[in-house]
Amino acid sequence: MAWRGEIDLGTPPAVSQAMVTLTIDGRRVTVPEGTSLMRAAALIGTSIPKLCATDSLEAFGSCRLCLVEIDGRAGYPASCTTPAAQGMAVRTQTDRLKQLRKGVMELYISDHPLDCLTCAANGDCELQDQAGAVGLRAVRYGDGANHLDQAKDSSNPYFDFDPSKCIVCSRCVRACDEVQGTFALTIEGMGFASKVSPSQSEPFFSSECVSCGACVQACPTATLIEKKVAETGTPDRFEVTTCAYCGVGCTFRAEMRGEELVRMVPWKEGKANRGHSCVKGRFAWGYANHRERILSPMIRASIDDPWREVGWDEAIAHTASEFRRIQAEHGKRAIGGITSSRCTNEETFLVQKLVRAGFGNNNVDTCARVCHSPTGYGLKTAFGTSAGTQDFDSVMAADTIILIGANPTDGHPVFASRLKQRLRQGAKLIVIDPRRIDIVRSPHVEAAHHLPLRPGTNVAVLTAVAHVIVTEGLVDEDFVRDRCDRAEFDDWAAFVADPRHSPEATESLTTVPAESVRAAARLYAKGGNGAIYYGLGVTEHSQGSTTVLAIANLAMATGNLGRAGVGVNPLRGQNNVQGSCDMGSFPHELSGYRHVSDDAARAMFRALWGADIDHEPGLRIPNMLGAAIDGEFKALYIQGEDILQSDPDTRHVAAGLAAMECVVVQDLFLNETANYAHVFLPGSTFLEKNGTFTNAERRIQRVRKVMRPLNGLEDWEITQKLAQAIGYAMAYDHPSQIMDEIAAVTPTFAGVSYDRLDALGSIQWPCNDAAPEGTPVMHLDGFVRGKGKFVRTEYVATEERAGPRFPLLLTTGRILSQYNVGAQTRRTENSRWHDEDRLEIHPHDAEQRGILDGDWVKVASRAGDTTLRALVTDRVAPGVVYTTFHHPATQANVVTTDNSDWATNCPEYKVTAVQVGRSNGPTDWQERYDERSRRSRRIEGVAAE
Amino acid sequence: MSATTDKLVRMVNQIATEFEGQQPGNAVAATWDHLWHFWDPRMRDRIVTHLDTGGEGLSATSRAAIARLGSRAEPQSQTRATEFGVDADGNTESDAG
Amino acid sequence: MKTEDPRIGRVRALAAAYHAPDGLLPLLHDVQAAFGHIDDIFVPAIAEALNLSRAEVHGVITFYHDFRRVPAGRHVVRLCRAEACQARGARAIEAAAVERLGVAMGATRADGAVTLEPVYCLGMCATGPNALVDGVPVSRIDGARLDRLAAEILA
Amino acid sequence: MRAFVSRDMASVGLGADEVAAALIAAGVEVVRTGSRGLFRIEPLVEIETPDGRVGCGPVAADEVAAVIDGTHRNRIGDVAKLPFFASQQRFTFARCGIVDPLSLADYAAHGGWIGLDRARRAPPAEVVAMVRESGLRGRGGAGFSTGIKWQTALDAPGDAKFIVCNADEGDSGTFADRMLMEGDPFCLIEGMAIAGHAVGAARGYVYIRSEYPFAIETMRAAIALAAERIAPFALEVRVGAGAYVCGEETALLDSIEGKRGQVRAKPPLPAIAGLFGKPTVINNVLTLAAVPFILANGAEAYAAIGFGRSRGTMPVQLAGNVRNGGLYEIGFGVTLGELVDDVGGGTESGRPVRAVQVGGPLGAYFPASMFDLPFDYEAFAAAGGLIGHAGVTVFDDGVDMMRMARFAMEFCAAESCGKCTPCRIGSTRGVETLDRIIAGDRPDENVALLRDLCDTMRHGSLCALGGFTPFPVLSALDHFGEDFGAADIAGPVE
Repeated sequence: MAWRGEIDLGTPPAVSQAMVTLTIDGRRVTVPEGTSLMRAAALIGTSIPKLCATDSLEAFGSCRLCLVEIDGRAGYPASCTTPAAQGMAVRTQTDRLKQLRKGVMELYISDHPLDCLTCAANGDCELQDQAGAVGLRAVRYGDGANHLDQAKDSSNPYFDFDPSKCIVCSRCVRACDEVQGTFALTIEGMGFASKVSPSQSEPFFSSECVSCGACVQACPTATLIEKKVAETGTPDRFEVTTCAYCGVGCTFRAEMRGEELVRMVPWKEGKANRGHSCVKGRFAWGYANHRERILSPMIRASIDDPWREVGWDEAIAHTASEFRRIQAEHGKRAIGGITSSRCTNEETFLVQKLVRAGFGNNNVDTCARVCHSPTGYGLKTAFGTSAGTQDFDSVMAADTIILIGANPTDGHPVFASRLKQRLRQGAKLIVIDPRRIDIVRSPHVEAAHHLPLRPGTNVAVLTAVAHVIVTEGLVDEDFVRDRCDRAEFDDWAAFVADPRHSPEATESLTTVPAESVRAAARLYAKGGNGAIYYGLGVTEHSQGSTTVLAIANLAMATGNLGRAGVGVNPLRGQNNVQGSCDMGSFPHELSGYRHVSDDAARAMFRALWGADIDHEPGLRIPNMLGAAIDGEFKALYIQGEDILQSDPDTRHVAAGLAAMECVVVQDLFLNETANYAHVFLPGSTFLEKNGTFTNAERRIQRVRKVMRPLNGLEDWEITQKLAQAIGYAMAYDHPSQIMDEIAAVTPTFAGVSYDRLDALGSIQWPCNDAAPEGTPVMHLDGFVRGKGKFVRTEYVATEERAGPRFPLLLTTGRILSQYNVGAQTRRTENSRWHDEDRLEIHPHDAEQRGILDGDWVKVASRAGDTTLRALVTDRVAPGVVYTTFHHPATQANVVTTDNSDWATNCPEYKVTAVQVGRSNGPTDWQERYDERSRRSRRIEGVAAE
Repeated sequence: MSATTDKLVRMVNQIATEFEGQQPGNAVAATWDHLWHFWDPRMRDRIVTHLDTGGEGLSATSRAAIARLGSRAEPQSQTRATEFGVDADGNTESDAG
Repeated sequence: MKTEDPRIGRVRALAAAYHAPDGLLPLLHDVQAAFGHIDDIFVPAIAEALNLSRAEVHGVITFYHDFRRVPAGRHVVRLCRAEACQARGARAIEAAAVERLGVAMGATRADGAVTLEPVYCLGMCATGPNALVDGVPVSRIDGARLDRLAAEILA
Repeated sequence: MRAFVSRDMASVGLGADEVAAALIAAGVEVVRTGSRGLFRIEPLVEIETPDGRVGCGPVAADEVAAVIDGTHRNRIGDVAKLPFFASQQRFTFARCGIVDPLSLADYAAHGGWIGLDRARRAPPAEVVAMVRESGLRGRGGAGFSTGIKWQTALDAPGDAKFIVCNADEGDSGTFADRMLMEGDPFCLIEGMAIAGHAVGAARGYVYIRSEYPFAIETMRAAIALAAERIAPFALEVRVGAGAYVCGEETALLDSIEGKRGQVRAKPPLPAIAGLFGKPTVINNVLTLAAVPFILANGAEAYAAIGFGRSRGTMPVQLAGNVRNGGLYEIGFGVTLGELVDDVGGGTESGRPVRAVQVGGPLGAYFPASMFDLPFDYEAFAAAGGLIGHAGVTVFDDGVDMMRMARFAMEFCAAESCGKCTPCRIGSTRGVETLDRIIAGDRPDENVALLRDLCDTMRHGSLCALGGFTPFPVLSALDHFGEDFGAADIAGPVE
């Protein structure tokens, strides 16, 4: 689409339903009450000059350019801060107004460099535009005091801050406050000396700034501008696409000059991010042309040999022949595939189709296994559908928010910003997390209750909350009567009412004060709209599914379902983990959630796909590796996943992979799993493909190709070639055709097509005849599938118990700047914020072991050990330690055990009994591993780095 | 006992314990239903063989459930998580987990 | 961890009396009263106590004339510069004060003896030229009174 | 023997503490009061005698003996009979200078709390009606009807409401707020308690500028003493930090909220969404201090005095080069000339009066030719000026009006909050342009530029600081063109 700036209506939309009618320059216009005159004028094509106003921020009224005249009112009110009123007669263009605007602009330009032609914002600067619009022809003030000598701050890797061009409109400060909620910017000083100041006049990089880019987007001049724009010049076209990082699913305008991506700017019409972004989506897309990216296929006979670059045909043919050989020698079920939660719906669908129809077995699984599979199991059991019940907008109508097992300011930053907005409006927050995560207390936000529970005791805490709700008569009787299964509720109510589930009885186990549990329960039950948001801190436990059931119980018992502001909301980790599940990536079910044992379903797919479908469930990832060790599983096609780094019990994964004869990795870089691969097929980034992602609120959004794939093929094309090579015909020309097939077999996708996605911008499934435009909030007037079901949630302690040998409990998580295994973000400037994983340890535990902040420490569990540097902090409770797994060097998952969720085998990352002690450097396992991966990355003819 | 079998024993005991908590008196049927719907044939065969060769380490509920698994009959669904059929109005459950 | 400046602990103690953001100005007045100025290193503790960002606290400190980020002289003379005092000869007194006290307006003497600052009106507009000398009002300032003042301050 | 000596900051500046100490040393019981408000006779000592108080002033510390034995050269007798005081109508300042500011008994004995008790017996709407009928308008300078403001706050929904007293009296030439807070603090407290009852506010703040240490100390003590009497209404003092702009009501609210004192855009009006976003009544000290009289004596008694739409009395402050500088509370309608020449007695220097600035640093300069102007909001506005906080600053013929015009821009540049462009950048450009005129650099061009700049500031600025700075600048240019030496200086004041 040809480049054009987004229309800026100047002020946010009014919320009122009442309408008012007025005339502007003689033309009638009707707008909601409370709409500014500026916005009303813009809606009928009259753009009143403005500089401090922009429709993502509240009206501020400081530049004074937008003055208008109103009949019957003295003076020249600012149109941005004057709401439209019934019968007003407004004039936006009079001689007096022209004179005043010229006077204001003359003052602006008297303190502004006149270097437009060489300025980074040349052609894309509101000051430049408005100077033209008001017809400024001279500045008569001569050389007076000015800010032209201000030093430029280039400390942030992605954008420059040049105060000499600042017009002190405060849009940056307000964006940081109102949109992002970090309050990292202020105006220092007063009067003429006023100056934008990060924190205490520090360089942006070392200030409180989290580099979300909102200020750069809000800045009307070149003061805050992307370095890439300064380098390349302004963009000339754009495509709207969806970010490939977390499950929020922010949509962006990818702005390009020719084929070169210049910048990613959040798309205002994006319904998930509403025009906001975080450092990853906004800036960390440079990995697409990072030097370590592999662009041509490679094969090797043994994983000890160096790689050999080959052409696509040879690589595909070699892979196909190996797969056929192995199936011939070891049976049809000796090979399988893993779909990626970071590839598109279309690509995931194709991989599981290749396995079921091409390989003829059901050995396909997805990394969703390792994050939210308990969500699917739990919500399907309770509500009949297994996805989050609300849309992200819904948080703005919540009065009480429970956040359990999630750290949104790091893991889902744009959602966190909207949550903080709501909290600043007065909503109450309850945080249930072993760590004092940032949102418990950060500027202008403070949790009403923080329940710092012992890791692994979620079920006990939530059952205690349920105990309070039932025994203190806080149940929403009407909701339960009308919409839930009565018998099951009565059974459940009796169960939780048992004194052994009381907060007092469980306090010694959970370490959470009973009174806090009671207060939190009362607030959630009676504090207005109650919404529960949860993440991997709920699912990645041995009772992950049970915890999801407990959450569902609370929502049903208090009637917090079926309207805006409430609900059970899984914060899914990756950009398409929801989609990869919807596409049927699990071994036991076909796409459309039909169990493989269902003869009718298999008949339908045989007719559609022209191939017999195995009637038995396939192997899950942990069981594929187990079978490989047992010599029964020989080949694996892995698309866009690095199971060696992301899956638990790394030694077991390594052993499993090493036992296979043909491991095929399709990814952007030689990841850790590729150390054990025989074929490497270079993948394409989200910038180089068409497709769709489905975010955590079930919103299907388009990914649009911005540039030709550097590796030559989009990922779905690779899978298609592989299918053809093993003799299974696939002939798609464009992903839209794949989506049409998905819609045909997936009831909740029935109404989805690329045309409709382009028309509506995005669709939240289910989208079918009953809901042609999708379903923002589910279960509106009743549960989709019959009644809500209550399930008893008995606490069962995990086998991972702290004991004399392993006295501390390790839990894991994420940090803002890095993403998942860091494959992408480590290859961008983001590493300057977080270049190594650190072990957070409480001062008491550190002191006991003679550990100082920054020391090298060894973390050992019954599964293995690794070393990393300590970070002494009281953010974690005594007895609890914490780390992230973004950097392969630390191999955090060597330590995590093979414990997992009873229902879905989702690994228990969040609880591992460990011992921590001083260490003098990497363990020998790490050294052997580093040596091994260095040797494994050798490519014939390419100098090793 | 191979590592894999040991892992399967721990898995089935974990499932059995959970259903003893969730559905007292119906844990055997629920465990059987779960294994039938979610385990791969090799895993099912391996655990049945293990039961036939003494079933070391298996809990009582696990033993009863695996016994039924061996009978190759198809279990009645004991929880909505194992209901995969299409209901009257063409809607299927979505199991995005 | 390098040891923390002991004054920061005392700032935290002062801050404990305030909980919400509207406690910022009262707290800054308390801190300046206790230490004579508000050192940049106090800002994190102040921000933490009121759950504000360091940027917000810095923005407030640098906005108001009263708050100093560096210590003042041993004595502080705030000479009124407003119209009523000008009508009674304040301009001449200001020039004389600069000369007698040996310090520019708005600055602190090199030896730290005195800080001379303008103030716009002390509310004694019929008996100027006026000044606040270490918080004590001094009116009808003339050459003689300035001499006595300089003698006391520079003794 | 009992003597009364003022503890007012201006009196102390003139040596009142030393006089009091000397009296005490001489065995006299000394009661410290506020100031009566005529600074020529301070430090004033009033000795209590069977037939009333006998005043002597000004008195030096070493002359107390003469005061005690009645032979002091500056013996006045009954101070109240001085023409300066006799011709006043002290509705608000009746007790100031007479009572011990921190004596609840003194306050009650002089008519204190009658207004509050009467108000609390009446429904809130009735109290608001009385204030409206009294014709009381904002004494801070805006002149907005106090009754209507209170009615808006009473009608506005809100789970909490606030009463805020604007005691940031930063205008040069004004000290009435300071005098009242130091001399009769319970009067202000009573007025705020009445306002609290009238609009349903349980909490009030008094925002006092940091340049008034005495007023801060006295108000805090008085609030503590009166806490029980005004409960459940609760008051708290908040101290400013040297920013003149915080005299603007919304900047003041931001300052109380712990923020930079930047001016908010309106709407919303503070009466609807003010402090912490709740309905808030913001009034000046003098406005709130006038309320007890109205409730005690009825709206008609207050409305009977005045001129045109300006009802009731205005505590005028005579300042600068004036013989009888001080506090002169009088009904509206008195002329500027009567105030400066008759009441003020002309200049202290004995030189002829050349210019008078009314309304502080943002007020216009008036030449003697305009002394027939009656003290009335509308009349002053029509004459291109404003009453403001009723500070009247007198200059003799030694004044250089071009320098005063420059000072107006300099003051605006020093105190601009920096939010809006016309004031942030305009004030600095104004000083630079006037410097060019002073240096004789292209005076015609630069005077024309100055007028354009004033037009941009006057109509573009977000608040009165940038918006009214053109009043002193243009009035100096138009009424005292001779000081500017420029040929073409004519031009109306808009």
